[in-house]
Amino acid sequence: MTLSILYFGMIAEATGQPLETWHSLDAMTVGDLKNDLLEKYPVLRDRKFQIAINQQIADESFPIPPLAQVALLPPFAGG
Amino acid sequence: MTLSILYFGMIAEATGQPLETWHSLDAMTVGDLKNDLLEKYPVLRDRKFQIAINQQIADESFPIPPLAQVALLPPFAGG
Amino acid sequence: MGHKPKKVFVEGPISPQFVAESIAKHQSKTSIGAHNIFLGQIRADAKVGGVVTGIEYSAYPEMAEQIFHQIREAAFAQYELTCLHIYHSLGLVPTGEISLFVFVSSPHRRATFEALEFLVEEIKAKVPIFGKELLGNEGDFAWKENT
Amino acid sequence: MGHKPKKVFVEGPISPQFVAESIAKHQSKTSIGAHNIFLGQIRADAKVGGVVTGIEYSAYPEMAEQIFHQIREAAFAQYELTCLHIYHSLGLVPTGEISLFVFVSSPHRRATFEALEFLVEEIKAKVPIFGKELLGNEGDFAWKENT
Repeated sequence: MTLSILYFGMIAEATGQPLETWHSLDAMTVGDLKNDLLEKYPVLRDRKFQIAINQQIADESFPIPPLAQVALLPPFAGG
Repeated sequence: MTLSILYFGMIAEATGQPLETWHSLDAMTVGDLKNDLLEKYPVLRDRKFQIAINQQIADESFPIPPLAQVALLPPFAGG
Repeated sequence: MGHKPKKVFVEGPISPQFVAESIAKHQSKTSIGAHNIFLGQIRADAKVGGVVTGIEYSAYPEMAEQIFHQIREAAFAQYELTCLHIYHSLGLVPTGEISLFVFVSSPHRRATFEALEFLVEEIKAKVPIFGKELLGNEGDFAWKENT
Repeated sequence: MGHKPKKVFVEGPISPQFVAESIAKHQSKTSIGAHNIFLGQIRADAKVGGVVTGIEYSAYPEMAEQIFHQIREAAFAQYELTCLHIYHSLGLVPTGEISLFVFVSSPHRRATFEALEFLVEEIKAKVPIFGKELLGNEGDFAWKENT
């Protein structure tokens, strides 16, 4: 399946890009994707972030639907 | 002794004047003065008010000092 | 503490422009992280005698200024505030216009929430200000009473 | 409920003049008795790397707009509000300037105090907005994190 992944703030700084397209042969949970991302970007191990799937915060057991928009969100700083 | 008495808001409306000078031969407490005022202005019996002596709210037992500025204060409405 | 007593009373309504100018004056104070502003506006309540068209405010000014000063000192003592301003109208304030403007500033938001609520409640309960509500178009009126 | 989603984000700082215009627009709503306004202002905090000269805000806009809408609906459901407006900056907001403007109006003051505090806490906790604090004059920066 194909996902678009958005990176924000200090996470975009760590990955060096604001978005990428991600291909996977298998169905994945949020936890699976997180492991793959930490493998590709080891620097993310030191950063706090949450993952949103289609604009909703999701926990690690959440199965990612096809064509989902994934976002890695560092700590919020509004206000 | 001689006192100046200030009336405000609905109390001034009831007494028909914003201030008057009050003479008394005897020392008075706030309660004594209040009784004299209710006698002179019976309409005040139906009105809520507090009495301030020299800009401080005083209760009925408070002895009024000579030359005090007395004020009859209806309910507050600031804001 | 001993902050200088400040002028609170203004003649007639408080304009939005006056609020803007007060905010702008605080932009050079760069330790401030949060401002909190309360505005009291005159409602067109329907009463026996007619709809409120405005409130005519009066006060016992010597006592009011003292109480405002005490309330300010208490707020500075209890809360971490950088600035604190209070303005209240005297005279006629028509319906829809502003009669009370309380403005607190602090490095942090928590102090502003607590201080602003404290100030507004204290002002309404303790300051000798009186309000004549003008009703309808035929000269009726009623005396306002804070609850 | 179903209030129409409203535009929250503005480019750069929020001016005191904009606040004044928002207040003025509410003076024809004569059921309003109390306005309460929160303003977030950028502090010149001293950090490792230098003093904060400004914050560069970014956001995940599609998600942020949804969350702002949910927060607004929750506030209207919980509190007796006549009006509710939220504005937040994107892009650079220099020290001393305003980045957040929350404005609530109600017939009665109690609802405005409770609603304003609820809104500010919810916005800080739940909306995906990110802030890069610019430090000193040599290009250093740090990422802001709400607590």
